[in-house]
Amino acid sequence: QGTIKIGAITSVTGRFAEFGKMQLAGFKVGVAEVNRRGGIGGRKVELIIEDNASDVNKGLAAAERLVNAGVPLVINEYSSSLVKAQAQYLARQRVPNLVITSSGDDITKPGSDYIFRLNQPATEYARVILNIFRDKKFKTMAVIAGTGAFEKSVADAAQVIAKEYGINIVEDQRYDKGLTDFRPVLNRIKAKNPDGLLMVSYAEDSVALMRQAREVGVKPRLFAGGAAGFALPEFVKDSGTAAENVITATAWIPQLRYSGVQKLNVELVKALGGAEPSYHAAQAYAGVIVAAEAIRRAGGTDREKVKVALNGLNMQTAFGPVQFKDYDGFRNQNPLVMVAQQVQGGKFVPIYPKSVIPKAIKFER
Amino acid sequence: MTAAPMSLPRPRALTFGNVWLSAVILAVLFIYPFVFGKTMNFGISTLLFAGLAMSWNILGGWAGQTSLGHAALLGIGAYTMTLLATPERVPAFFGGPVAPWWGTLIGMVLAVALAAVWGGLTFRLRGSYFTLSTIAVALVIRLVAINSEWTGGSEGLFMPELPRFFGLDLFDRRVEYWLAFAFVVLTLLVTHLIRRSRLGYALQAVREDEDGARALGIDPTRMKLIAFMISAALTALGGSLYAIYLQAFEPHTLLELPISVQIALMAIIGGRTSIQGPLIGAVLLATFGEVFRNIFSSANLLIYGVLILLVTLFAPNGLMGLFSRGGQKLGTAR
Amino acid sequence: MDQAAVTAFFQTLVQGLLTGGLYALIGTGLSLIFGVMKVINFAHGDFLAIGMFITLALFKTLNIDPYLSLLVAAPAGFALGYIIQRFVLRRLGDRLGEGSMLATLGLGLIISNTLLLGFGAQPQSINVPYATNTFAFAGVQVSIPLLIAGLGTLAVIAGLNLLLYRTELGRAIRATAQNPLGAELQGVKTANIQAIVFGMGVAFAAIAGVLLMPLLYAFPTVGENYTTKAFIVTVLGGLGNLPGAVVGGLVLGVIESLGAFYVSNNYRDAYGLVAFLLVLLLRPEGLFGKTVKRV
Amino acid sequence: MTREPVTDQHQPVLPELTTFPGEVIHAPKGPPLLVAEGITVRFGGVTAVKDISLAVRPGEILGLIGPNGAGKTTLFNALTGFVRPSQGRVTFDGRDITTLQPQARARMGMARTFQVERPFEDLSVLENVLVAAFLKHRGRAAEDHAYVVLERVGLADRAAQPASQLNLARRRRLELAKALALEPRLLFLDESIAGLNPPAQQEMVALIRELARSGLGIVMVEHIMHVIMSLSDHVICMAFGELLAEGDPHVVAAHPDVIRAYLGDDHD
Amino acid sequence: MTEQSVMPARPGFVAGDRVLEASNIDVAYGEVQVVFGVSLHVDKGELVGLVGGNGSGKSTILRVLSGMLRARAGTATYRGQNLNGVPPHRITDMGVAHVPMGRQLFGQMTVEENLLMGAYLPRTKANRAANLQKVYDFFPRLTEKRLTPAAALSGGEQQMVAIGRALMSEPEVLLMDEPSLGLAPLVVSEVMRVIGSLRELGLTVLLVEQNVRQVLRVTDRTYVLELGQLVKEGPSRDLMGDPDIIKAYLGV
Ligand SMILES: Nc1ncnc2c1ncn2[C@@H]1O[C@H](COP(=O)(O)OP(=O)(O)OP(=O)(O)O)[C@@H](O)[C@H]1O
Ligand SMILES: Nc1ncnc2c1ncn2[C@@H]1O[C@H](COP(=O)(O)OP(=O)(O)OP(=O)(O)O)[C@@H](O)[C@H]1O
Ligand SMILES: CC(C)C[C@H](N)C(=O)O
Ligand SMILES: [Mg+2]
Ligand SMILES: [Mg+2]
Repeated sequence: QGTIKIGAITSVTGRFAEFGKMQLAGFKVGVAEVNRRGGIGGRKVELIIEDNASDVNKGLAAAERLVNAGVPLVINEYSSSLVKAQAQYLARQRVPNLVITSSGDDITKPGSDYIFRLNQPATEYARVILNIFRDKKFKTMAVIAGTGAFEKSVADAAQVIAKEYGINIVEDQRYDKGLTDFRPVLNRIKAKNPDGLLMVSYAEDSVALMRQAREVGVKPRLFAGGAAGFALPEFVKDSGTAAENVITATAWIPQLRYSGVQKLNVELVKALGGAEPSYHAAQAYAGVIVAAEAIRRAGGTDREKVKVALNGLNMQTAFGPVQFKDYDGFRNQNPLVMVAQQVQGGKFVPIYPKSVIPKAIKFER
Repeated sequence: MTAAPMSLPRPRALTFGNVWLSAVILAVLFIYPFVFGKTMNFGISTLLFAGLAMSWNILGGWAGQTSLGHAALLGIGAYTMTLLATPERVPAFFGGPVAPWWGTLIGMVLAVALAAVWGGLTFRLRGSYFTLSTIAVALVIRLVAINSEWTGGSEGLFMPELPRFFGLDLFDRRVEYWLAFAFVVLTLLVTHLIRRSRLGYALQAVREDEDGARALGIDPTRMKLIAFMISAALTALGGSLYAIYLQAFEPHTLLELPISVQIALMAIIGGRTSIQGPLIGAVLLATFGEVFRNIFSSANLLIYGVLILLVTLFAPNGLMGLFSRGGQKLGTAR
Repeated sequence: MDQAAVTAFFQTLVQGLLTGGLYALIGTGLSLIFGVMKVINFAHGDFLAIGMFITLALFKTLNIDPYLSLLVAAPAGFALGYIIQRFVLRRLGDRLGEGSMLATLGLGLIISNTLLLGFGAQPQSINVPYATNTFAFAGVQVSIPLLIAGLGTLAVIAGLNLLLYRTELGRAIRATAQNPLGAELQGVKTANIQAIVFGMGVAFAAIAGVLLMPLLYAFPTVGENYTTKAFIVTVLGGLGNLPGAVVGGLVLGVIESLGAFYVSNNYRDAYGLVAFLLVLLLRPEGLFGKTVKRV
Repeated sequence: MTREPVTDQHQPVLPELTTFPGEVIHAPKGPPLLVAEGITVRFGGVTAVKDISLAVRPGEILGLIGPNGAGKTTLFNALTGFVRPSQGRVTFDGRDITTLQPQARARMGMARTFQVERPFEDLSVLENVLVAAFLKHRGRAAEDHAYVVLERVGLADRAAQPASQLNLARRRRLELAKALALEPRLLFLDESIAGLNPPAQQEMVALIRELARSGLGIVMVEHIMHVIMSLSDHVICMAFGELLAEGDPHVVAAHPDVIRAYLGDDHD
Repeated sequence: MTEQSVMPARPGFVAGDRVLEASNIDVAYGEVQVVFGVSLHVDKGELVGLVGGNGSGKSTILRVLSGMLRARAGTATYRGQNLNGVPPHRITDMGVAHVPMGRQLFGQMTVEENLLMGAYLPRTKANRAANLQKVYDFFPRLTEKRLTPAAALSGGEQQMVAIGRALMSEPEVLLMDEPSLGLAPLVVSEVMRVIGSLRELGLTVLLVEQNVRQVLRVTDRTYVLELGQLVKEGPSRDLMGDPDIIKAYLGV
C-alpha cells in the first residue's frame, strides 16, 4: 500500500503567488505533522499540489488533473474568482472540495453538498469590525471598498449588519484598480465626519489608502481595515506612522489560545525561512489536518465516504475549531469568529475577541 | 500591350480558400476527445478560444479593424444567457427562466445590437483610433457589470441548473467539447463563406484603402459594421458556451482587457490574413502554454511574450504567413 | 455656497490637477513615441513599472531616496528604450504600425513577467517620512510629493518642447516623425533619432514611475492600468500632439477628481473613458489637434 | 431633360453620337450627364475652387488643365464626393448629388482614378478588379466580368500577380480597370497619363478615346498638353481656383492668359 | 524668375573627373531581379540623363546610388568610395542628394521647415539663409506658402519643395527622379531651366525623366535603359537624331 494522495490547488505562480507561497508553507507543515503522527491508518499522506497560475482556465485544468489522479478530495485556495469555478466543477464531478482561504459568501451560500469551507466567510470580516463599532457606540460610519469580489462581499455585509446595529452608513464608495488616487473619496468622507471608517482592500491599496487619508486629514474615531491588505505585515512596515491606531479584522493570529498555536507559528516561520507567516499559511495547514482527519474517518479514499465524513467532523485545530454547519443560508460552512487587531507602536496587538486577552483600543479622537 | 494568349489557364479569384487544410484541422480536433479523454477542460477552453479568435478575425483580420474590446461581447453572451436562465434573476417579463439556447440567441442579438451602435459611432474613426475606442467601450461595460446589482456586481454569477439540450447534459464535459467543436466548425464555415463572397472582397478593399474602396462604390462603414455584427454574434455565442464551461464567472475573469488582448493575439499570431490562422494560433498557443507549464513555471507568460515578439519580427503575417506564398511581401527597405 | 464647500471644490480641483500632471507626463512619453514613430506603445505602463521597481530596489537595498533614484531610472529608461528601438522595433521596417502594437504587447509581457520573477507578485511600497506631508495654501491641502511630481512633470515637458521646436535635433525629430525616408535623404541618421525618441519616451515613463513611488505601490503588472490612462490622455490631447498630451493629462486628472468627489467614485474610471470616447467621436484629432489630410 | 429609366444591368444607353472627325472628338449632342454649378471649395481660409461650372455629356471628354495648385484635384474631389463643396450644386443624370457620399455616386455610375494610384496591395490584379466588378455582378459572373475588363486594358496576363508588384504603367492600367469594372457612365481620370513613357502614353490615349467612343463621359486632368489637345472635346483651364479660359482645346491653348499662367511659350 | 546662380558653386569643376560610378550592378527586390549588369558614370559638372520605359529600373538605380537599396552584385562608388552598405544619410553627407519620386516631404511641417531640413547637415549651415532666399527666388509660389504645411500643397507645389530642399543641402551631385512629374508645362520649363543652370554652376546631375525630348535637350550625355539593361548611351545631341530613339521615345 502506497501513500494516500490528497489534491491541492494554489497559485504557485501568477499574481496571487505571494499567497501561494504562504499556503505552500502551511501545506508542508500540515503534511509533516500528519505523517509524524503515523499518517492515516499507517499510510503516509502525500499532497499533489497543482498550480492554477492565478488564471481561471489553468485552475480548471488543474482541478481536472486532480480529479484524474483520483484524489479523495481537493483543498482549494486563495482567490474567490478562481475558486468559484473550480468548486463548481469539482462539485459536478462529485469530488469533495475543501475551501481554506477564499471568502466570498457565495461559495458556501447556497453552496453544494461537495463544497466545504473551514475559513470565515466575508460577512464575518465585516461583523467583527462592526461589533467593535457597536460596542464603542459609534453612530455613523463610512465604507471604502475595492471592486473585487471579496471587497464587495465584505462591504455589502457591512451594509446589512450596520442596519441591524443601528449604525448609519454615511458614505459607501467603491474604487476600481488603477492609478489609485483616493483623495476625492476621502474628501467626501472628511466632509461627513463619520465615527468609523471601514476600508476593504486587497493587498495593494491599504498603504496608499492610509497615507492619503492622513494627507487629506480624514479623522474618524477609528480607521478599520477588512483584513486582506490591512492584515499583512507589510502594511505596518510600509505605511509607517500612517498605520498607527488602525484596527483590522484578521482570520488568525498566533496570540489565539487554541492548543498548538504557538507550535504552529514556530513551524510556519521555519517553513518560510524565517519570514513572518500570515493567516493564509495557518489556513493551509488546517486544510491538510482536516482533510486527513476526514479520510481517516471515512476509512478510505472513497469520495462519497469522505464527503460524509467531512459532514460529521467536529474537531479542534491550531487554526480553530472545525465543524461544517448549515446556517443563515450557508451550507457546509465552518462558523468561526474573526479576530481583530490594532497597530499600536508600530506593531499589531490583538483587541478582539475576549479570548485573545485584548489590549485597550486607542482612538484617533 | 500584351494581351494574354487565350490558351493560358485563367486564374481564379473566387474560391473558398484552402478547404482541405480546414478539413485536416477539424479531423484532428475531432479525434482529440477519443485520445485525450482525460483532459477535456484543456480541450474545451482551447476550442472555445480558437472559435473566439476566428470570430474576432472576421472584424480584426478581414475588415482590418483591430478590436481590443471583444471581452465585452464575450461577456454579453455569457451574462445574457446566465441571467435569463437564473430563476432569481430573470426579468419578470420572461415569466420564468429562459432555456439556455434561447438565452444564447438573445445574447447574440444583444451583441449584434451593441456592435451596430458601437460600430456605427466609431467606424468613422480609422486605424488605431478604432482600437483605442474598443478598449474604452469594453472598459466602460466592465465598470457597469462591476457596479450594477442585476449583474451580480463584482461577485459575478453562478450558472444555475440548466435543462437538457436535446437530451444532453450541458454540464457533461464531453457534451461541452462537442458544442465547442461545433462552434469552431461554425466560425470556420462562416470564414470560408466570407472568403468567397462579395463581402469578403469588399472587406479586404476597405482594410487596405478606405478611399479607394469608396471610389468603387463600397461603403466602408457599412462593410465594417456587417463584419462587426457577424463577429459580435459569434463571439457572444462563444461567451455563452464559455459561461457554461466556467459555471461561475465574474467581471474580473471575463471582462478584463487581458482577455480581449488574448483573443486578438491568438488570431494575429496565427495569421489574421489567412483563413485558419486564428484557429491554429489559438491551438498552438494553448498547447505551448500547457506543454511548457511545468518547465518554465512562473515564467510561462514570459515565454509567451518572447513568442509574440518573435512572430511579429520574423513572421509578419502570422505563423500561417510563413507557409503561404503571399506571405512574403517585397519591400523597398534595404 | 458656504466656505467649506468652496474649499472642498478647490481642494478637489488642486488634487485633480496634481494627479493630472502625472498623467500628462505619462501621456507625453506615449504621444512622443507615437508621433515620431507611429508606434502604438502597449508597453508604456510597463516601462513606468520599471521606473517604480528601480526606485524600490534602490530604496530597499541601498536606502537611496526615491528622488535621487531619478538619476538612475531616467538614464536606464533611456538606454532601455534606445536599445529596444534600435534592435527590436527597427526590424519591423515598414510594418511598424500594426507590428509595433504586437511587439510592444509582447515586450510588456516580457517586462512584467521579468519583474515578477525578480520581485514577486505582491505589491510593495516604500516608506519615506515625507510621503504624507502636505502644506496648506488658502485652506487647500497640497501634497508635497504630488507637488514635486507636478513640478518635475512641468520641467520635463517644458524641456521637451524647447528641444522639439527650438533645436536642430528637434526639427530632425519632427521630420523623422513625418517621413523617415525623406529625413534620411536629408542626412538625418533616422535610426539614431528614432532610438533617441523611443529612449526619451521610455525615460519619461520611468521618471513618472519614480515620482509615483513615494505615493503608491508597485507590483509587476501595475503597468496595465497606466497604459490605459496614457492612451486616454493622448487621445484627449490628440495622438502625437505633445502640448495636447499635457492638457489632456490635466483634463483627465480634473475630470476624475471632480467626478469622484461630486458624483461617485464607483465610476471614476468611466469619466475619463467617456470623455475619451466623446473626443474620439467628435474630435478624433484630439481636443486641440489639427492635422492636414488630403484625399 | 429626358429621364430615361436607368437600368443597372447593362452598358449605358448610347446617345446619338456625332461622328468623330479625325483625331479630335467633338462634343456629342444630348443632355448632359453631369452638371456642376458654381462649385466653391474652401479649406479654412484658402479657397481652392471658386465658382466653377461645367457639364459633361455622354461620349464627351472634358479636359481640365491649370497650374499646380489651381484646384483641379479639389474640383475632382468635389465632383466625386470626396470633399464637400462649400457652395454650388452637382447633378448627375438630373439628380442632385451634391451631398452624396462617394460610394453612392460610384453606384450611380461615376468612377474615378486617383492622382497617386492606390491598388489594394495585398490582393492580386484580378482580385483588385473583382472588388469593383461586384458592384454590378454577383459570384462567377463578377469574376468573368473582371477578367473581361482586364483583357480590355491589357492586364489579363498579370491577373494572378499581386498588385504590389506592378510597375507604374501597369498600376495605372489597373486603376483604370477598377474604374471600368464599375461599368460607369462617367469616368474621372486624374493624371492617368503623367509619368508614362511615350509608347505607354499612346496606348492609354487610344484606350481613353475608345472608351469615349463607346459613350462614356470622361473628365480628365492632365498636364501633358499634346494628350489634352488630342483627346479633349472641351477644355477648362483653371488658375488659383478660378476659371481662366474655356472652350475648344485649340482656342484655350492659344488664350494669352493660359499661355501666361500655365503653358509658357515654349511648351511642346 | 531669376536666371542667376542657384547655389554657390562648389569650386573645382574638372571635366573628366569621375564623381559617381556604377559598375556592373545587379539589383533585385526579393527574388525578382530588375537591374542587370548596368554600368554608368557621371563626371564632375556633367548633366547626365537616364531614360527608359516604365519599370525599366531607372528609379531602382538611383536608389542604389543614394543608399536606399543595396546592389546584389557590382559596385557603386562615389569618388572612388564604395557605396554598398553605406546608409543614405551618410551618402547625403558625402554630397549626393536624392530628390526621390513621390517627393517624401514632411507633411505636417511648413514649407520653410521642409526647406530648412535640407540644410540639416552641419556643413550646410553657413549659407543656409542665403540658400533659402535663393530657393524662394526660384519658386516664388513657395514664398506665398512659406508657412503652409507641406501636406496641404498641390502636387506640383510639393515637387517644388522637394527640389528646393535638395538644393539646400549644397550637394555635389543631384539625383533627380522625374522632377517634372505632374507639373504644369510652364513649371516644367522652369524646372528644366533650373536643372540646366545647376550644371552651369558646376553641380553634377543625374536626371531621370519620362520626357525624353526634354532630357535630351538639357543633358550632356544620356543612358537608355530597357528592361533593366543598358541599350544605348552617348552624347544627348547624337541620340536626338538616333532613329531607334525617335521611334521608341520621341514619337511622331
Ligand atoms: N485639405 C486641404 N487643406 C488645405 N488646403 C488644401 C487642401 N487641399 C488642397 N488645398 C489647397 O488647395 C489648392 C488646390 O489644390 P489641388 O490639389 O486641387 O490643385 P491641383 O490643381 O490638383 O494641382 P496639381 O496639378 O499640382 O495636382 C492648393 O493650393 C492646395 O494647397
Ligand atoms: N518596392 C518594390 N518591390 C518590388 N518590385 C519593385 C519595387 N519597386 C520597383 N519594383 C519593380 O522593379 C522594376 C523597376 O522599377 P523602377 O521603379 O526602378 O522603374 P522605373 O524605370 O523607375 O519606372 P518608372 O518610369 O515607372 O518610374 C519594376 O518592374 C517594378 O515593378
Ligand atoms: C483576503 C482574502 C482572504 C480574500 C480571498 N483571497 C478571496 O478572494 O476571497
Ligand atoms: Mg492635382
Ligand atoms: Mg521611377
